[in-house]
This record gives sequence, structure tokens and C-alpha cells, in this order.
Amino acid sequence: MIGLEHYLVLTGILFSIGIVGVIRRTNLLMLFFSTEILLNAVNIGFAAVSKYYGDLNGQIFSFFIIAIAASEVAVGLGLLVLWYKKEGTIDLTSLQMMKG
Amino acid sequence: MEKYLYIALFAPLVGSLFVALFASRPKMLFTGILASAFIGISMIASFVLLFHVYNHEPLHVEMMDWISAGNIDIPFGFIVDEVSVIMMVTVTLVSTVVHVYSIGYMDHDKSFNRFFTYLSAFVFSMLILVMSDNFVGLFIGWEGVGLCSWMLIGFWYHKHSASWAANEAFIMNRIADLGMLMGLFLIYWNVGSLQYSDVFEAVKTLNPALVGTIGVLLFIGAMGKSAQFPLHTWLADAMEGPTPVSALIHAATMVTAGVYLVIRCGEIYTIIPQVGFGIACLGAFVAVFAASMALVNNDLKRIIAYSTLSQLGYMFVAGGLGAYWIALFHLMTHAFFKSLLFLGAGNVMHAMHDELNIKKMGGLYGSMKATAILMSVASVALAGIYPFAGFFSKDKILEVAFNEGAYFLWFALFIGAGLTAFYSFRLVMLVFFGEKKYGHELHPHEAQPFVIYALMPLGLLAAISGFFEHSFREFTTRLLSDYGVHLEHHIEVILIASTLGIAISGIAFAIYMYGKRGGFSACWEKSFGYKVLSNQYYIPKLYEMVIIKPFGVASEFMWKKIDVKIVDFTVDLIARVLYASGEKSRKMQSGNLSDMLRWMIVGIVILLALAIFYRPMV
Amino acid sequence: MSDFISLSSLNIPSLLPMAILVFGALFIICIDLAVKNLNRSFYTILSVLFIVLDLGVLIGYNGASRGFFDTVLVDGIAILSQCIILIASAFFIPLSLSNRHFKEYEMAEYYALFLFMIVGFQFMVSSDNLIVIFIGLETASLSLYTLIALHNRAKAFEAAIKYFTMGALAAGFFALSSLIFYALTGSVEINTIEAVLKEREFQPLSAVLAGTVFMIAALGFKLSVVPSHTWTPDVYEGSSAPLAGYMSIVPKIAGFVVAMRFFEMLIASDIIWLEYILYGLVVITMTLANITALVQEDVKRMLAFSSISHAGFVLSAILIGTTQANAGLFLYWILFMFTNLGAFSMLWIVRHKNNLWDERYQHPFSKFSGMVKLMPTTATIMGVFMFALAGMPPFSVFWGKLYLISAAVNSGFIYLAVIMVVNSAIAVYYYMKLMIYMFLKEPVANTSAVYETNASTTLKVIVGFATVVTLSAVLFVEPILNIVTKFVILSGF
Amino acid sequence: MYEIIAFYTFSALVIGLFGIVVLSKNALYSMTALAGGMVFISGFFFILDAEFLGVVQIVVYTGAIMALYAFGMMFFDTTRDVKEDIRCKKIFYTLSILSAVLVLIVLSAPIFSANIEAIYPTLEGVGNVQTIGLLLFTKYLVAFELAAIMLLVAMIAGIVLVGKKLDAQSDDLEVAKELK
Amino acid sequence: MDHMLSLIIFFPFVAGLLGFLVNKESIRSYGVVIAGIEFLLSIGLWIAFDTANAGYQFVEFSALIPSFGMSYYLGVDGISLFLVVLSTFTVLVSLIALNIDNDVKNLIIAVLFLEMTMVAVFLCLDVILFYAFWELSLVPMLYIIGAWGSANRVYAAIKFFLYTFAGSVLMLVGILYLGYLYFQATGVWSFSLPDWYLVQLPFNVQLWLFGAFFLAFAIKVPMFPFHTWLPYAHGQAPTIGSVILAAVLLKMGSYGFVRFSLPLFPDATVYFVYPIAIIAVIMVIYAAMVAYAQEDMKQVIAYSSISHMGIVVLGTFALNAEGITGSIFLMLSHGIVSGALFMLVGVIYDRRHTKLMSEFGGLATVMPNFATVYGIMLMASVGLPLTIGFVGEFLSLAGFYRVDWLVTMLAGSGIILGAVYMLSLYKKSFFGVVTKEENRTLKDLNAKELFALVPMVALVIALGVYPKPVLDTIDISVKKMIVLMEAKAIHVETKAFLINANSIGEVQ
Repeated sequence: MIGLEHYLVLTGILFSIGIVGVIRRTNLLMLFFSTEILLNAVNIGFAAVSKYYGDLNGQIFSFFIIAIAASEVAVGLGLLVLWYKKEGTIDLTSLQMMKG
Repeated sequence: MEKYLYIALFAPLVGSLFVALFASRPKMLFTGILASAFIGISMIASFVLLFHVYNHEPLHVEMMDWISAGNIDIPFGFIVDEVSVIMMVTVTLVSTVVHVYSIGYMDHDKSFNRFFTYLSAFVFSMLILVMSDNFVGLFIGWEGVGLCSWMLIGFWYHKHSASWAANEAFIMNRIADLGMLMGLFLIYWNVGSLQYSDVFEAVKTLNPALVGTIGVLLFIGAMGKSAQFPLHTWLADAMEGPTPVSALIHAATMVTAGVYLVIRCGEIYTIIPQVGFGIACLGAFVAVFAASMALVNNDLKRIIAYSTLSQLGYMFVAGGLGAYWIALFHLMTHAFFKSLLFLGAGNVMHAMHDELNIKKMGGLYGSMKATAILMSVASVALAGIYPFAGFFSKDKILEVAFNEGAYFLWFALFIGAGLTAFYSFRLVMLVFFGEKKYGHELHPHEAQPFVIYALMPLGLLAAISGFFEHSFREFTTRLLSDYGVHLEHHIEVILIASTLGIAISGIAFAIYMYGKRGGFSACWEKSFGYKVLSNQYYIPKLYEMVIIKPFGVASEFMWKKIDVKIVDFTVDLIARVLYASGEKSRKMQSGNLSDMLRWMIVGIVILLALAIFYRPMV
Repeated sequence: MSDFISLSSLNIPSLLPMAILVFGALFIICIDLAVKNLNRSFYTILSVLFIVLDLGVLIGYNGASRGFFDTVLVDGIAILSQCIILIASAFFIPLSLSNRHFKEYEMAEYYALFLFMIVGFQFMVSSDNLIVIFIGLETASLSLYTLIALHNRAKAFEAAIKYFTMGALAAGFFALSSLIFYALTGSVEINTIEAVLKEREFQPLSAVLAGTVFMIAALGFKLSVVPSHTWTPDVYEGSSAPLAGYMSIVPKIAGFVVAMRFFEMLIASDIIWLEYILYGLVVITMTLANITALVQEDVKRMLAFSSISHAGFVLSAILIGTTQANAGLFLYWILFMFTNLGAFSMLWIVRHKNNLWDERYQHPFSKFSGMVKLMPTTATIMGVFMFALAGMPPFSVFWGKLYLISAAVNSGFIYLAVIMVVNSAIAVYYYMKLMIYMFLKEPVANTSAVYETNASTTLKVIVGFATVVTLSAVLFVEPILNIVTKFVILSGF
Repeated sequence: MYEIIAFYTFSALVIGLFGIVVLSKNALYSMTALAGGMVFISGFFFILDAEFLGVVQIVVYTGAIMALYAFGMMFFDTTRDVKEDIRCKKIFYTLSILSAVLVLIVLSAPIFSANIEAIYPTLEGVGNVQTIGLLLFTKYLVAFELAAIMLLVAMIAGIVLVGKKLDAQSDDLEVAKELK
Repeated sequence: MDHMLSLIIFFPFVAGLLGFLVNKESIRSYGVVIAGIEFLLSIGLWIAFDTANAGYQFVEFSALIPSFGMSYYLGVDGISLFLVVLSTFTVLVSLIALNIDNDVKNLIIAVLFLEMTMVAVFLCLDVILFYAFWELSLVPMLYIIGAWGSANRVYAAIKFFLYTFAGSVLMLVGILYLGYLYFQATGVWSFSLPDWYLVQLPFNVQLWLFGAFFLAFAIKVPMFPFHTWLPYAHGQAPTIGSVILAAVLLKMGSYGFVRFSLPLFPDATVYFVYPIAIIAVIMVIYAAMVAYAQEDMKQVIAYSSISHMGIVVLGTFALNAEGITGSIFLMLSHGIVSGALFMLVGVIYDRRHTKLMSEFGGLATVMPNFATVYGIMLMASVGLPLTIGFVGEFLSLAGFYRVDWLVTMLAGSGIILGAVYMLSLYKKSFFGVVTKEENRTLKDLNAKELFALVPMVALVIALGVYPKPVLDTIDISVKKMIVLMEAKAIHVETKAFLINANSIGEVQ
């Protein structure tokens, strides 16, 4: 029997990986991948807690998080497409028109 | 009788205001005549009041309330008693003469009308000063004469020296006024009133030390107006004003206001003889000190100014020693002969086209007989030769000093008397006698006849007013504490004789030196003593170096360094620091998305670290 | 689990406000399918009508009620904030009726998305279930990203992408926070979480605090709390003025309501740590934003920083946590809404298609130079809004400030009050900067025409309305305060 | 035992794959690794008796999301190596390590406590999918509908953003004509 | 007459709004007429004012935010009555003398708005309302300085605005805290001053609140070292701005002390008497010295304002009827005198476009009337008896003498230093010979300027000769306030101090 801690630690590790990705990536598409990792990490956590409590709320939450992730991807990609059409790149260093 | 009081008081004001309407117009003769007439009316009213007071009782009116706040209640109240009526008569009399004289003297001045405005305003202020029944009213006049003095000294404002002297006079007076003001406050808070009657009633019960302070503070005020050391420098400089002004203000009236104050507050000073003695000492010092400066000065008017100073010293000796009526008497006689002296000097100046150096005159007797005689009379009076007015009053003062046992005071005054005689006649000799030293382009001529006639009364009074001594004493001591000299007869005689003797020898020496010898040798003029004296003991220079210049530098420093560089800079610094930190914090907004995300994570990291490691008591 | 669920137990009316707008949005899309090329005015008015209808329904509510298995919670603050959201929407949508034509306003989708966004916010405020809040938040956010991008300028895209990316990260934080609280308490409903935490006396504390931290980060992003505020100026600058103004009001009030629900329990239970942290955040957010605003060159960016600062200011209400403070929050935000409505509408009015004044900025300060000489009324009105934002009495925001500071003082937060007023003093400078340009400098333009290309009657009416409210705010304070206090007390804050 | 092996295997795989996602220079690798990782995550769901989630994970993530990404990638032409400069490396490393450590500390803290009463317990004997369905359509009906709206929004957003309408340069369209 | 005060406050406001409709050519006359009517209204107020009544009169009360205790509460007593009259008078006179041609419409409307705020500050009895108008008064002034000032005007305007605004924010906290204390004490919210007068506050609270209020007032007065905005504001402001600023706006600060600091925090006031007296002395001497060093005529007068305000502050903190009445009277006199002086500088500036004293000299020859009026004002400024300047100065100093003679003497040196800088100014610019060719042709005062200045001269003399009606009216209210302070004081020492300050007794 794997303890809940294991799952939570795993969640932590994955979330950290996601954060590292968020910090590191300058390619917007790959940056979005990292945000997916964040959500996935949390999903594991929810499922695990749900299981150990014998409570279904967690699973429901996970389910909705998946839905949210899906929606985000749709909008995010749409924005990226727009940007790419305009600038021909999806590197975030190109997004520096506004600052100061 | 109140009617006369108001007439006496307000006639000059009306004259002044009326003339003021034409102040900026070119000369109009009638303004001078009108102003003189108003002063004349005032004089007549004053005489009426004099007789009234002499025969009946003093007059006291309250015109209206002036300031009332808290417990302070100061009315415009006027009192015509023995002292003030003497002052009124003296003031209006001299003023009338000076006014009439000025019509001639200022004849060619383009600001003729303005002059009379100021002059009459001065008379009004002076009357307020002497007639007020309370200290603050006195202070009104006090400042009012200061203002008029400022305007009149600086009458020829286009001259730098004139305006400078005017300011000097005003500011020096202000210094003293502060002392006086403090005195008033002290009186108010201890007595609860500033009416003379209340105050004199109350001081008797007050702590003598306190009364002493009051006395000192009031005397500080008097020192400024009467140009006592160390606030004396303005008086000589004030000679920049037109000569009638010098005659009226800086000889006869305003400068004696200090003496008047001491006399008026006699009831205070009798309680505190120590302070009175101090005043007397200062007076004696000034008497000699000023006389010594007069010895070597070559400026016609300055000599007379120093003489005035010296005579004021005499008055303070009398006042300080409690001989109030004598002080007042000397004040009056001095007013007559000193103004005469000044007015005569004015004639001379006119004749010499405003030349003031007596070394460049001489032999004017030929062309200006009347003036010469009048000035000689005045000088004799000043020197204190029997039977002229000065003899009676000045001699009394010497007696008083002797009587009080203050022999060194007596001695100082005694020396002063000799010096006085000497410099007076030095002046007369250098101006009227000896050889002509002025250029040939000058043709001195006598002043207009009416001017000379106007001077006649003064000449007369200078000659004979001394004979009123007894009635004067009888009259004034109704109010003032009497002071009798209780010397043995022979001592008295010796004193009189010796005083007369030194005066006469002074005169004789002067006549000898300047009549026969033609002045001192040149090497005297190079000696140290002469330089010290002619530079007024270097006191003006000292003031310049110790007060005026440092003040200017300090002011500059306050402004440029403290105000701009420190205070204002600090304020701006706050603003600049904020703005600069804005520029710094702006860098946070790099516009780079990666940085923005990192900031979020930085926030999380910090907060998490705090959450784990920072635990304030829950 | 019962098989039988009574319809009445669902409390369908609680969902009605959202339902109306969903219907409206769908209706608009359908119309677009049926009839092509309908004018923007049609959609605008239609949307406004739906919103007004919704508002009408909402006004009938008073009191806390739950519905749909407790997932919907219509309590006082929910009603209040929904009102604010709806009123703000009703005023900001008609700004589309400007003189110039913009692509996005010709699209029916714009209006549909707008209505969906409102629905999202409504759900966000009227639920204490983290799942519903989260989905509501995302619905609203996704719509908002799209709306920003629809402005169809490079800057708008940049703004949308920046906003989106940071939003995605914030969503991750929200999810993690929910996970932690779920793991701690086994519930995703705030009131249950609260109850369980209280029962366990907030042990283990570090986990509770960690969950709070992530929640702060997630909500802080919405509320633009430092250091998650960096998106704000860029997004405001990139989006159209009406949308920027909208963003300065509506998402934040939604965020505040969630924050209120979430943090109030923790504050109330004397977790000093949170108090300190919030204190720090409030102060930093106010101050940093103010300081940065000092050096801005563009009015819109300046307003962005100003709105960060205002948000920080209002966040103090949550820190203080008394009824007066919470009422003050709403009062402040209502007054702030009208003022910002006016300010951003003015920017919208003076918009010019070309950046005549500065290569980068649409509304640099120099643009307004000497405006009073060309358009005295416009300049004066703008000035009124600026002074109102600066908290100058007796204009609108002052009263909010007054009430909030009073709340701070009353609860012993004297230093906080001092910091708040000092910040107001700093803030005055940058608002005044615009005044200085408008009133004290010489004009750069020869004619007022360049300032009027976008002005239309509708815009003028809206601005006029905002002006009236801003000017005469003192008269509204009492009724607003009464209502707000009533509702806040009703919902137990 | 089987569970433990599965857990550790999946964990290792997922961590490894996600590591690749984050660190790889090649977008294609990265994406493939992400897809793989997500599949393996569904493995956890199956271990945790959340079959429904597992299925959804595979279908939605791997099926829909990854497909979208794939399309996106083709569009953006990022199949080649992506050149990324890590900005401010020091900050990057510190931040990464710090955040990782802190998140781990937080999540490994002893937060588990046994006596929590399940509000919506997993029902023995009834399939996971069934229970979830029941819950979704009762308790979470509103959330579900809202999610539907969200997806609708996403759809509309996607269509509008990518659609042709926005291609035209907006500034040119901004013509000054009065309201009709 | 029930709404007399509202009428006085809002008449200029409404007139200002309507002024937008008035044609540019006629706006000047419009402004003068409005200001004239307003002035007559305030005179009417004075006539209708019951001088025997020490309390508030013409009270208007209506609740604005009842749940927060804020109300529309107006009232006038002897302390504020004359400040109102002074405000309306100053505005009238400065509008008559107005000599600006560009954008005159905006200027006049701004001035009318300013008039509303000024009058309202003196009439509000609700503290929040007071604060509102207090802050609001900055706005028109900002505009006036910034738009019509000279070269460095924007800097000066910003400095003025930010400095005074920043200063008063702490007061807001103070106000709110005091409101809270009142609420705690009574259970009712109220921000009305008469209500607050009834609350006794603990000593340390008084200290803090006094500090909060002090900063706002001190900056406004302005007290050293918070004065640096003033020279800039005056130096750059147009004439009308300087006149109003000096005549009225500075008085708000000193009025604040009298109205708020003293009666609300008697113990703290007594506690701080010496520090404040020392600041006042520094103000007097330091500002006078700095004034002496100035090269710009206007700056001299600006610094002289600081110097005179020092005496006002000193008088206020004498805490006896003499001092406070005197300081209020000095506010009036300083308002008139410095207003007139600024106006006179404006006259010369209009002609020569410079204010440097070195540019002038011998003006007395060229412009005798100007020199005369200047001279009179100057003498009033140095506090010559029978001018308005003396009464207040005398009373203020006399009042403080009861507290401390040394401080009084040092502050009294202001009468010397005042003479120094004023006379040197006069000498530099008016005396001497005309050195600059362009000065030779300067025109003397024209009819408009005379029309504005002559009433001021008349007032300077009239109130100098007969200040009694004004003094009496002020005095009765001040005495009431002192009684209140004494009753409110919680420390025995404070009571003793107040009793002592108000009674005749032995003083060294």
C-alpha cells in the first residue's frame, strides 16, 4: 500500500518540474506545456487524496481541472496563432513592446 | 476746555492731512502758510490750556476706546496736566517757529508741500506723545514721531546718505522701542492697566526689583529716542534731513521725548533710585562723551547735534537724580536755544549753498548780522552764561549732582560745561568771524526778513526764559515731586561761580584760539586723540563691522545655505527620492513575460519561506 | 444518496441571474447565425437589456440562500458584488458605441463572450465551492483574454498572451491551493474547510499557511497584488480603454469577494501570520504601485498602476476584517467604479487612431498638453476624475477612502491608516501630473478635432453620468452605505 | 506489491518524461514526452481506483489537448530545435531550486490525518464511473453546466481568434463614419 | 436669513459655474460684481451678527451621512466672522486690481471657486466638511499659480500643492481617530466640532492628535521648517494668487490652531507651548533675516509673511484672551497688509516685468502715489501704531509675555528686523536717484489700482485707529473658548497654566 505521502510528494515533484519549466521556457508553446504539467500534478494529488479519504470530491475536481486545461489550451493556442501570424515567432522575448 | 485740547491736538493733523492732498504737486505757497497757521492755532490753544491748568486744574479726557481684548483696555485718553502742558507749549511754540521758518527755508524745494505734510504730522505725533494719559498712547506718539523723523530725515531721499540715515534712525529707535514695549508688557501684567494713574498707584505696592526692571526697560525706550549711548549714532547722521527738521525734531522735541518719559514716570523712578542713578551716570557720560565729539567736528550741523546729545545727557542726569522739574526746565530752555541754533545754522547753510564744513566758512558776520547775533545768543545760552536761559537750567543740574553727593557726576558735568562753551564758540568763531575761507563765487546773503522775525521769539526766549524758573518750579511741582537743592549758600555760590568760570574760560579759549590764533595747529589734527574724536570714537565703524555687516552675511547665509541648501533641499530630496525609487521600481516592469512569471514565483517562494520559517505567535 | 431530489430544494431562482445572461449570450450567437451583419448598436443594446433584466431579477434578492446542493450561495456580498458587476458591465458595454468603428464591436461573438464573462464572474462571487469558483474564474478569464485579443492590435495580442500565461500559472496555484485544503479537510467548500480547520485549530499550521500562500498568489494575480501585478500595466495599455476600465473594476471585485470569503475565516481566527503577510502585501502593493506610477509617461499605464494601488488600498479592508471595513470595501469600489468609468471613457473619447504624440503610447501625458485651452469642459471633467481618484474631497473616491481609513483607525490599525494616507499623498502627484499637462501647459494641437474623433453622444452621456455621480457622491454615500452595510451584515462579514 | 511497483515505475517515468518536457531543446521531443507523461499519469488514476478520470485523462489530454498542440506545433514550425536563452541563469537556478524545495517541504509535511469523514464516499460495489456520474449530475450539476459554458467560451474564442476575421489590419478598418 | 451661511458659501460657486456662460469681454466686470455682492453678503453677515453672543450663530445643520455622523453643519462666531469678511474683501479687491489678460475667464472662475472654499473653511463646523474644503482650496490655487505664474510656475504650483496636501493627510487620520474616540465615548458617530468640544481626551492621545493636526496647520501657516513652499508659491504666483494666498490661505492654518488644536487638545497644547514658541521665534527671526537677504521684492514680502505668522502663532499659543484675540486680529491685519503689499509689487511688475530690487531705485520720484501707498503699507507691516499692524502684534506679544518674557523679547525682535528688511527694501527701490532709464517713464497708479488699494489703505488706518468693534467681537468668542479649554483640561497643571495666563499677577 502506497501512502498518501508518496502521492503528495510526487505531486510536489511534478509541480516543481512545472514551475521550473515556467521559469525556464521562453518558447511560449513549451511554456504552455509546463502549465499543463502543473495542472496534471495537482490532478494526481486530488485523485490520491480522494482515494484515501474515500471521498469523490477530489475526483470531480480533477475532472474539472482537466476540462479547464482543455479550454485553456484552446484559447492559448488561438492567441499564439494570432501572435505567430503577426510576428512570425512564438518566443516570448518578442513580446516586449510594452514595458516600463 | 476740552475743546481747546482737541484743537491743540488735532489742528496739526488737520493741517497735515489738508496739505497732504497737495503733497505730490509742485510747490504751493499756501500749503506752508496753512500748515503754519494750523500749528499756530494749536500753539494758541496750548497757551490757553497752559493758563487754564495754571489757574484751574489739569484736564483729562477720554476720547474713545482703542484696544480692548482680554483684560487689556486702552483708550484714546488725553491728559493735560502740568507736565504735558509745558511740553505742549514748548512743542507747539518751536513748531510754529520752525514752520514759519521753513516757508522761507524750503522755498526752492520742489517737495515743498510734502515737507509741510510731514512736519505737521510730526507735531501731531509729538502732541499725542505728550498728551496721552497712558503708556500705549505714548507709544503711539513715540512711534509716530519715529515715523515722521524717518520721513523727514529721508526727505531728500534721492541722497543715499539721507535715506540711509533715515533707516538707521528708525531701526535704532526700534531697538529701543522693543525694550519699551517689553516694559509696557511687564507693567500690564503686573498692574493690569496701562493708564498712568493706575500704574503710578500700583507701583508703590509692587516688588521693587520688578519696578526696577520696569524702569530699566522704559529707559531703554528713552535711550533710543533720546539717542543715548550706545544708541546715539543715529542722531548725528540724522542731520541729513533739512535743517528745520533738525531744529524741530532732533533738537527741540523728539529727542527730548526720552527725557519726557523719565519725567512722566518720575513716580516709578523715585521708587528705584539705583536705576535713577544709573540713568544719571549714563547721562553724565553722554554729556562729556558727546561734547568731546563736538570739539573737533567740522560739520556745522553735527556739532550742534552732538551738542544736543550732550545736553540730553544733562537732562538725564537731572531726571535720573529725581530732579524732574529741573530736567523739564532744561528741556524747555534747551528747546528754545537749540532750535534757534539750528535754524540759524540753516540760514548759514542757505547762505553758503549747503556747505556744511565750518572750516570753509568764516567772516559771515558781515553779511548775516541778524543770524550771527541770534546764533550767538543761542550759543551763550547753551554755554550757560548768566542771564541767558541755559544758565538757569544747566546750573541747576550741576547743583543737583553736587547736592546728591555724586561728585564725579558733578565733575563730569562741570567738564562738559566747559567743553560746551568751547565748541559753541568754536562754531560761532569759525562761521561768523575770522577770515573768509569760502570761494569768491559765493555771495552769502541774509535770509528773508520774515524768517528772521520768526526766529525772534526763540531768541527772546533763549535769552529770558530762565527767569521763569520760580514760577515754573511752582507750577510743575504741583504734579512732579519737588526737588530742592539744599546746599549751603556759599557752596552754591562757589558752584555757580566755578561753572560760570569754566564756561567763560571755554568761550574765551575758543575766541582766543579761533579768533586770534586761527585754530589749532595741524599736528593736533594728526594726533590720535583727534582722530578718535573726529571718528566718533570709531563707534559707527564698530557698529558697521560688528552688527551691520555680520547681519548681512548671516542673512545671506541663512538664505543661501540654510534655507535653500538645507531646508528646501530636504523637502525636494524627499520628492526626488520617491521619484528615483519610481525609476528603480520601474525596472521591475521589464516587459519580459519570463520575468513577470518569475516575479510571481519569487512571491510564492518568499511567502512559502515565511510560512515555513517565520512564525509569529499565533 | 437519495434518488429523489425535489425541484424546490434546488432553489432555481438562485441560478436565475446567471441563467438569464447565458441565455442572452446564446441568443446573441443564434441571432448572429440567423441574421448577418447586424449593427453593433443592436448587440450593444441587447446586451445591456439582458444585463438590466438580470439586475432587475437580482434586486429582488435579499438574504443568504443556497441552491443546487449548496454549490450556489446567494448571500449579501454575492448580491452586492453581482450588482456592481452588472452595473459596471451595463455602463462599459455601451462604450462600444463610439464614433469610430472597431472590428471587435461588429462581431456578435464579442457580446456573447462579454456576457459569458459576466456569468463567469457571477459564479465566482456566488459560490463558496472551490470548484465552482475555479470554473467561474476560468470562464471569465478565458473570455477576457479573448476580448482583449479581439481589439486586434499587436499590443492587444501581446497583452492577451501575457495575461493568459500568467493566468495559467495562477490557475495552477489555485488548483494546488485547493488540493492542499482538500487534503487537509476533505472538503472543497470554504465554509466546511473553515469549520474543519477550526475544529483542528489550524494544525498542521505550515500546511494551512502553504495553502493560504498559494491562494494568495492565485487571487493576488487577479487583484494585481505585488509581485503578481506585473501584467496590469501591460494589459491595460494593450487593451482598448473600455476593456481596461472594465478590468480595473469587475475582475477585482470578484476577486475581492473570493478573497473575503477565503481570508476572513483565517483572519477571524487570529492567524497573526496571515495578518502580517496581508499587511505587508497591502503596504507594498499600495506603495510600489504608487511609486512606479510616478514615473509613467502614459496616462493609461498610469491609471493601471493607480488601479493596482487602489486595489492594494482596498485589500486593507480584508486585512482589517470588520464589518465597517467590508462595507467600506464595497462603498469604495462602487464609488471607484464610477470614477474609473469616467476616466477610462474619457481616454476612449480622446482616442486617436494614430499615435500622433508618441511612437509607442496612445495617451502620453504630452497629448493632453494645454487641453483646457482647446476643450475646457473635457479637461475639467478629466480633472475631476483625476482628483476624485486622488482622493480629493469631496469627490467620490474620497468618501470611500475616508470610510476605509476610518475602519482602519477604528480597529487599531493606526499605522496602516497613516501609510494609507501617506500613499494618497504620493499618489496625488501622478494624478496631478495630468492636471498639470492639461491646465498648466501650452497646447500642442491647434484644434480640438484630434481629441474628438471617437466622441459620440453615447460616450458623452456615459461620461456625463459618471461626472455627475463623481461630483455629487456625497449625496449617495449614505444610501449606498446603508445598503452595503445591510448586505454585508446579512452575509455575516 | 504490484501497486508499489506500478507507483514507482510510473513515478519514475512521469518525472523523467516531464523532465524532458521542461528541459528538452526540441519541441517535438518535449511534446511527445508530455503526451507520454500524461498517459502514464492516467496510470496513477487507475491505481487510485479513479477509472473515470483515467479514461478522461487519456481521452481529453492525450487525445484532444495533445492533438491540438501537435497542430499548433506544425503551424508554428517549431519541430526543429528551439533556441532558448535562459535569462539570468543565477536567478533561474536559485528560483528553481528554492521553489522546488519549498513545494516539496510543504507537500511532504505530515498533513494526512485519518479521521476525516467522507462527504461523498466512494460507494463500494458501484462502479467509479457510475458514482461520479451521479455526483456530477446532482451535486455538481451547476459546475458541470458552467464547465460546458467554459468550453463553449473556449470554442468561440478559438474560432474567433484563429478565424479570418481578425486577419485584416484593424487600423485600416477604423473608418470615421457616423453611427447609423 | 436662515441660510445666510450657505448663501455666502455657494453664491460664488454658482456664480462661477454660470460664469462659463459669460462672454470673455465682460467676464472681468462679472467677477468684480460677483465678488462685490459676496462681499456685501459677508458685510450683511457682520451686521446681522449678534456681537454679544459668543456662541455659533446662523447655525445650519442637516445630516449628510448620518450613519457616519457627518453632517452639513455651518456656523459662525467671532473668531471666524472676520476671516470670512477678510476673504471676501480680499477677493473683491484683488479682482478689481486684476491685471491679467490671457484666459481671464478661467482665472476668474477659478478665483470664485477659491472664494467658495476659503469661506467654507472658516464656516464649517463639521470637521469632515472642513477637511473637504481645506483640501479643495488647493485646487484653484494650483491652477492660478500654475497657469498664470511666472517662469518657474509649474514647479512652484506642484510644490505648493503636494506639500500642503501631504501635510494635511495626517490630519485626516487624526480626524477619523477623534471621531472614533467620540464614538467610543458616546456610542454615536459625530464629526461636528461642538460635539467634539465636549469630549475629554486622555493626555497621550491628545499628544498624538495634536501632532497630526499640527503638521497640517504648520505647513499651511507655514511654520519653520515647513515653509519652503511659500517663497516659491509667492515668487511665481500671479499677483492675484499671491494676494489671496497671503491674505487668506495662510490664515487657514492659524485659524486651524485656534479652532481645533487649542480647544480640542488643551493639555497637549499647554505641553507644546514652549516648543511651538521656539519655532515661532525661529520663524520670526530667521524669516526676517532671510527676507533681508532677498533680492526679489516679492520674496521679501513672502518671507515677511512667515515672520509675521510667527507672531500670530506665538499669540495663539499665549493661551490667553489677549494673545489669541491679538493673533486673530493680526491674521486680519496681515491679510490686508501683505495682500496690499503683494498687490503693490504686482503693480510694479506689470510695468517693468521684474521684481528685482536692483532694477529699481528712485521710484518715489517717478511714482509718488505708489510710493505713498507702499509706504503706508510698509509702516503697517512693521507694526506702527495707529495702523492695523500694531494692534495685533501688540496684543499677541503682550499675551505671550505672560507666559515667557524671554521668548517674547526674541519674537519682539521681529519689530526691529521687520523694520530692517522692509526699510532696506524701501530704500533700495524707492529712494535714491532713478538709475535705470526705463524706470523714468513708469506710470503712477492708475484708477483701477487706486480703486483697489485705497480701500485697503483706508482699512489699514481705520482699523488701526478703531479696532474695537472687531476686537470685541473676537474677544468674546475667544474668552468662551478659553473657558472651554479650561473646563476640558484633564491635568491640573494645564488648568493652572490657563488660569495663570489669563490673570494679572506678578510677572518677571
